[in-house]
Amino acid sequence: MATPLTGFLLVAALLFAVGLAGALTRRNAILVLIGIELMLNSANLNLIAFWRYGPHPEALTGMMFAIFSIAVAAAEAAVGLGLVIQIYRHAKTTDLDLMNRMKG
Amino acid sequence: MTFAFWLFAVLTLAGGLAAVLLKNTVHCALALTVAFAGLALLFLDLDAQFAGFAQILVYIGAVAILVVFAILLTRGSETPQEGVFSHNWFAGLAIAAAVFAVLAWAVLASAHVLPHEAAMPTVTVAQIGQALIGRYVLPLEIVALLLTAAMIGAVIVAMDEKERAK
Amino acid sequence: MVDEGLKIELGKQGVFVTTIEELYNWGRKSSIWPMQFGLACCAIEMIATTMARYDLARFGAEVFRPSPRQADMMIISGTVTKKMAPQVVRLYNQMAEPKYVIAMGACAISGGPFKQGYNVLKGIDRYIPVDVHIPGCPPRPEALLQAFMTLQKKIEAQHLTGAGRPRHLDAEGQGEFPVPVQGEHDLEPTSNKGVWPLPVIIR
Amino acid sequence: MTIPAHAPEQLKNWNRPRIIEPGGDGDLLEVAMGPHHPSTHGVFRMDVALDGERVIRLKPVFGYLHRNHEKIAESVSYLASMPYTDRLDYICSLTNNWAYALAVEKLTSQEVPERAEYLRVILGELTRIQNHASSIGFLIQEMGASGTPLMYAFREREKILDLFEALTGSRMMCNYMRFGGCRVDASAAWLDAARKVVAGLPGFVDEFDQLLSSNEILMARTQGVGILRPELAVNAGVTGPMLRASGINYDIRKVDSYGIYNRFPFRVPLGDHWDVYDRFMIRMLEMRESIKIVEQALKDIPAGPVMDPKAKIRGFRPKAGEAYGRIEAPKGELGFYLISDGGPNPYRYRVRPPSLINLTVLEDMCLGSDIADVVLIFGSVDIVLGEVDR
Amino acid sequence: MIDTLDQIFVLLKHWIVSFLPGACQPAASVVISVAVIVVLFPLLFALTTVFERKGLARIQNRIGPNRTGPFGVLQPIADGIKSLTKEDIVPSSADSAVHFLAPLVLVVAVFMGFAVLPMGRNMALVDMDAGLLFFFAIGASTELSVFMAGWSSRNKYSLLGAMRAVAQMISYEVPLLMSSVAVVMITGSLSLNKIVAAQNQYTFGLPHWYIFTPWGLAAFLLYAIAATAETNRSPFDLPEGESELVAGYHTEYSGFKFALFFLGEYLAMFSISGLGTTLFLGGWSSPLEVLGWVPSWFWFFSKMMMSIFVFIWLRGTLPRLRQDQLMNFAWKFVLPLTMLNLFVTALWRFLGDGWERWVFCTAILVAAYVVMGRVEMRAEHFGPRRYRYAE
Amino acid sequence: MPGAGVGIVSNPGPSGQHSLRLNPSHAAAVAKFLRDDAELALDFLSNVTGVDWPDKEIAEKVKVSKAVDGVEQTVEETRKRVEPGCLEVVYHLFSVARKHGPVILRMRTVNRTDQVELPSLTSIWRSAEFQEREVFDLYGVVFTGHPDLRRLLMWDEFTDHPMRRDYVEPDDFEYEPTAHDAVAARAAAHQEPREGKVAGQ
Amino acid sequence: MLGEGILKGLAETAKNFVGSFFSAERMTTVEYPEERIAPIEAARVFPFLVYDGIEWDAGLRCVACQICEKECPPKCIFIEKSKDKKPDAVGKPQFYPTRFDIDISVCMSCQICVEVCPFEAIKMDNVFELSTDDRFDGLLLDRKQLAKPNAYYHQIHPTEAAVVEARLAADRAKSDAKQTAAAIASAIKGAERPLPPPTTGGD
Repeated sequence: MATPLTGFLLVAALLFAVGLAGALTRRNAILVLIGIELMLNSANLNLIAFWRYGPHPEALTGMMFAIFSIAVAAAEAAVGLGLVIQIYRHAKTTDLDLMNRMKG
Repeated sequence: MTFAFWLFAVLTLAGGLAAVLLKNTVHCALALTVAFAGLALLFLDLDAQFAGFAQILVYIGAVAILVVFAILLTRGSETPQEGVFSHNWFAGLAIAAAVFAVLAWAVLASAHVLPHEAAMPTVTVAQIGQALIGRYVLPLEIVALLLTAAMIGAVIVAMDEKERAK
Repeated sequence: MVDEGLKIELGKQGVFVTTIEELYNWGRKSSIWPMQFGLACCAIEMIATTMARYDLARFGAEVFRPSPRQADMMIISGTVTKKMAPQVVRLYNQMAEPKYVIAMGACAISGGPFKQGYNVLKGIDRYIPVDVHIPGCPPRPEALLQAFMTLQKKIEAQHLTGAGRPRHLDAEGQGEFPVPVQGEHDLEPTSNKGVWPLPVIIR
Repeated sequence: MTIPAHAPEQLKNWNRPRIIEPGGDGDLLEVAMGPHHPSTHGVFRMDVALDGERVIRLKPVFGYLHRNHEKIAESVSYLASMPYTDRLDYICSLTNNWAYALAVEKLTSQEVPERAEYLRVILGELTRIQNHASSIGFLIQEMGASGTPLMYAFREREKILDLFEALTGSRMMCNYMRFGGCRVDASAAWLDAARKVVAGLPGFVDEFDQLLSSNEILMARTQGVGILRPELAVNAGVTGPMLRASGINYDIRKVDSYGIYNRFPFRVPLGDHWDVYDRFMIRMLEMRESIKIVEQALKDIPAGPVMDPKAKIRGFRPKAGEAYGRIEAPKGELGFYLISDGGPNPYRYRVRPPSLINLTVLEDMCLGSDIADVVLIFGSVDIVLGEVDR
Repeated sequence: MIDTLDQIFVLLKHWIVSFLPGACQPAASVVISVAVIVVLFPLLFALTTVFERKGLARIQNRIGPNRTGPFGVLQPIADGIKSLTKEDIVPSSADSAVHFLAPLVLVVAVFMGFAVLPMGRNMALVDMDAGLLFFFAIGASTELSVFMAGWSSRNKYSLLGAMRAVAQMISYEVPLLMSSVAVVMITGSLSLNKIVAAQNQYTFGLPHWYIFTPWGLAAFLLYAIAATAETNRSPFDLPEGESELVAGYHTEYSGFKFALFFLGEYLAMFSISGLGTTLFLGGWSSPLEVLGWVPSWFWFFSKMMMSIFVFIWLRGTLPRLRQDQLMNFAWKFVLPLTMLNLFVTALWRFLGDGWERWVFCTAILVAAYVVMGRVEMRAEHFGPRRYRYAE
Repeated sequence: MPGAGVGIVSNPGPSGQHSLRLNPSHAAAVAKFLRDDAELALDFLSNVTGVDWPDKEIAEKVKVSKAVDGVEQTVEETRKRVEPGCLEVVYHLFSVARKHGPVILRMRTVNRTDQVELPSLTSIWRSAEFQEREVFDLYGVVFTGHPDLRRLLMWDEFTDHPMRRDYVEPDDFEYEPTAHDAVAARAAAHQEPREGKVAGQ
Repeated sequence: MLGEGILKGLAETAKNFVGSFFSAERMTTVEYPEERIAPIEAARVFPFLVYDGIEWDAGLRCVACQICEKECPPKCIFIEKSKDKKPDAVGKPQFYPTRFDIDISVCMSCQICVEVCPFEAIKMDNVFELSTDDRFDGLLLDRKQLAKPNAYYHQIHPTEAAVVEARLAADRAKSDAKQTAAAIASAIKGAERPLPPPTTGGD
């Protein structure tokens, strides 16, 4: 294992920034959700990396955290996309800018 | 830094960037799966087999498909005529860049305190299982509850108005 | 296309060329997948041909593909009406090369007993090239099997280069076939001159 | 008319096409199924409008096999139309022959010898058996079985076709019946062969029954699908097994007792649920009844000529007048309407195609159901395009 | 001698590897194994297509392909040559990149599933601790390729077929996983090697296969149903239901790409049968102790081919379900039964070794099946009927 | 039914199927009566068809009184007049409830060119829906009140009514390999002139 | 119980699967090019012209009366009548067809030509293997291709041919008797006319 922890952390940070940029700049609600997923995933990467390089890898803490996080993220995606679909049914668009303008 | 790490990292970031930048929504979703796959590979690189496979199973097998379905259900598969980026995209980009700058600074500044090498942990699935129903049984139960609630919620939210009225 | 130098080079290694050619032709002829497509009476005989008694499957040709993209052979089994003709040409255009056409039965060849009718196309070869014609009304299933073997022989005898090369290897010969338009009184045009030059009658 | 007591009062205006409004948020998906579509076995198009997978409009489009049969028949002699009738419903050429012969015999009041009547019944019922078997085969094929029931049906059909060929010379286009009898006589050897084939048929129907009737997938797919109310069925002129599956006792073999059908005791099965499964089962049960008829006809067939000695083949000029003759063809009422002006050709020659008229109710049966069911409902009508478009 | 025969492939590999310098030996070993899988299974696929076509033909009273080579065994080679040389059409409206990637993703994904299958004693490519999880994780990505194929074709039928396929695969993945979990509960391991080892024991010469227990049989049947649906085989072959959707998601594919889809479908069938064999039929272990001398790989492959035959048999017999029935069947019938089966498995584990557990578990499962069957038939409104005759 | 304008058209042929001729203006009412009357109960419309009776040129001899040579004389003279033809629609009715039939209805249009409207009976018997469309397609009878009167068999762009007696078939060159004079003549009309070979000879 | 019907169906297909290896009843395939279904005597495909004797053009029974041409429903027969007469098989001077073409790409195999022929000159053949890639020349049968000896007719339709033969023999006997009577009468009259040539029947 020659990769230092810094590498993983930097990758995670970059991914987080990319996700954040996506979430903030895209108009399509689904793509905003995609950005959020990316951010969550980068956090997972951090968790696993810290667990792996941490002093007690046998305690499985970070790993467990990541697994729970994955489960929660799945739930988040399901609910989020459900909401988007429902909004689409209501407003006939997934464009957040338009939705803002229509105000309801 | 190994070759494998570079490969996976580039894959992940390329997928992530594509997911955020591409015009066509379905392409974005497909790029997202690439990012997820890259992450799973990074997990494997970190000896977290179980988490890696779970990542593939959940994210590629379920979340990506869900996203794709949502895109199709909202007729989002056609490339929109007007711009794909929000009118205040610049602000968003700036914020993201700032966040990355801060994070990168923090990581790099503390690089010397972070460990470079670690002992190879031997984690079997059995251990994870024991931990899940041992030490982490409460979180497990809570997550189970949360998932159930989310499932019911998603069904209700996505359900037809008329059917709900019935 | 194969350029002249390569041709000579290939000619030197005569054995090798023929082997490839034979293998290619063998593969093409042994795996002809028909399109799941029937028009009229002959379609029932075509179905009967695939059934247990005659079993077209013995020739490896029972894989009836519903999608024209995956089919190699179109059996025009029955009367082509003027209302249907544009569809038939369109389907033929959608098929991937190499593709073959069998005109099964009198109606497909010439309009047959119904050729006097105002809505019947007098032979599908007016619009698309036909490889094998089977007379009969309807032809017996064995006749279809025999026509299938005729087609196989035709494929087997094809050389991949030279003047007699198959249509799909002929750069000029390829392309879409014009689809006729349904006009006020008749199809327009009434035939595709490129495929069906009006025969000159010499008595 | 026997209308079961449990008939649900779904529709007030049952003789108008149902209009189903699309759901609030669904966008309509317009699909043109056909004319080349694997499930329309032939060239038939349905313009379907879908809301999700639910059918909200269905317009059949015909004419892809319009071969101008009537126009040609008006320009050729009476005899020359006989081979063309083979090509109407090309699965059952013999019943087409019979209907046409019957109409011309009505037009000219010709007598048919006893033996010929028996032969007609034998051939007609054999035709019905092979038609029902292959129609069930096609129906199951459309349901996605990879050909096995169809293969079994065709296995038996081949046996029957061999009989046809041995007697009439052709497997499908028999051109056998003539005005005033039949073209050639059946030899004793042929009758024996027919007895042998018919003896094997109950076994085949049993096999079919085992394979299909109680299959859960088939039941789940077909029961409650494509309901056709009896009132609508009668009003829309639906005939044949479809009408009887809607619970209406109307079999032209019983009603007109044309030919010699009153000599054979046979039962008319009726459906109580009016759906696709009923249509499938009615065909199954009718096959059994037909086998009984053929068995008896083969037992009782008398000796004698098969052709009215007075009958003319060439130069046939009926008196001016008109006649409508109809029989119970396997698909329903097949009628021929002929107007003669005393010439050698019919002045007007009209085929009453059961397939076309049975399709009148296709939209009514399909509205509101799943797109996958449309294929089944269409299959259960049992049409042949040669007859629909003529 | 017997051992040599049993381990012949392993020994062969070691022998080949031993010629190479030590540094690249592990890599070479993996490469060789992968190469064997990549060659072997397509060959098997080729054979199976003939097998299927001839088997179906036999069911339908005919002969099947028999003109290309002896008994038609060269038929798939002809098909292959034809497919390879056939024109590759990409519709002008299609998304060409995704259209190109879809069959590749499918084939790669299904190939990876074979990595963890123990095809004989010591014959798993990777002995992974989380092998089962790996298998399902990889299997999940085939859905994506199906979606890619359907969406990129820009054809109504393709897209509809893909949507159906994905919905169906997701729905049946749950019972597929859950029925396998029963085995994991008993074995206490996700490693497929350990699962086989647990079954490779004999009492009175009879094997300890899980299918010979009440919960195992139930789980196997449920697994078989879910596997049939997962591989889009009849009677669950709606995605390519030719009577409604011309050819489903691969309507617009021609030539070699179509052949890849075909390959993918069959490879998925192999891998899922292989997994079923491993989980319930004792993997490579012999059915009788006295037959222990027969090489283990022989048993694995013959069991797998037997399951393939069942696939073919089903295809030759059954019509297909409707979409909503298919989904209802998954969520309202198969899934509850798998859940119940998990409970029964737990019961089996804790009831001890006596005869009671046989009685209890069997009784619960049979009762549940009967009740659920009734409920299902009532809910879907179908059942046998009687007919009346007019006078 | 008073004033319904029903006439009996007898059938001279041996089948003896006589028919009722309806006045188009009352046809719907009569049809409804036939369907709903308990005795008749003609609930099943089996067959609908069109018949084309082209314009007939009738030469008849008329006795005309004429002044010939100043004397009134009755002279026979042949006069030709064109009796306008018509399009006829024939309906065959049966009763499913009472199992009798057929009852045949006929309706005629005024002429064959512009006054070709007849009332549609689709609202009384659904089975007329496609059959009336077919009559419209092939004969050109316009059924007023038909819910969906489009061409049934021919394509929509088609403008002729092919079952009419005076329909001229399109000249789609029908090549016959046996070249006899008629074929040769047609071929000559369709072929571009070629050197050396003279079509038809 | 749920699944019962499916099991029944599976049993049925299994029966057929196993049966196909053992019972000819279940394995119904006839492998066409090598095996053939026993020819059915009544089978009809396309018409042919019967000739008596050895030379086809001398022995054609057809007298070019053109009834079949008129009655043929799809109008696929084309006959040109000769200007001169030549003695037919019986020796009676008759017209003969200088041209007798049947376009089998149109023929509907209805047998009406056979039915209406008063001279037993046209009969139905049972050869169906006629598929060709030559649309015009391959599917137009002329006099020479159509002519087949009476022996061939006897071979393919023995029963029917025997009946026909008996009828022809009777006719011949009648005409012989008439001719003999005439000859005798003329002999009595003392005319020196030679007797008509002896009748040569078919084979």
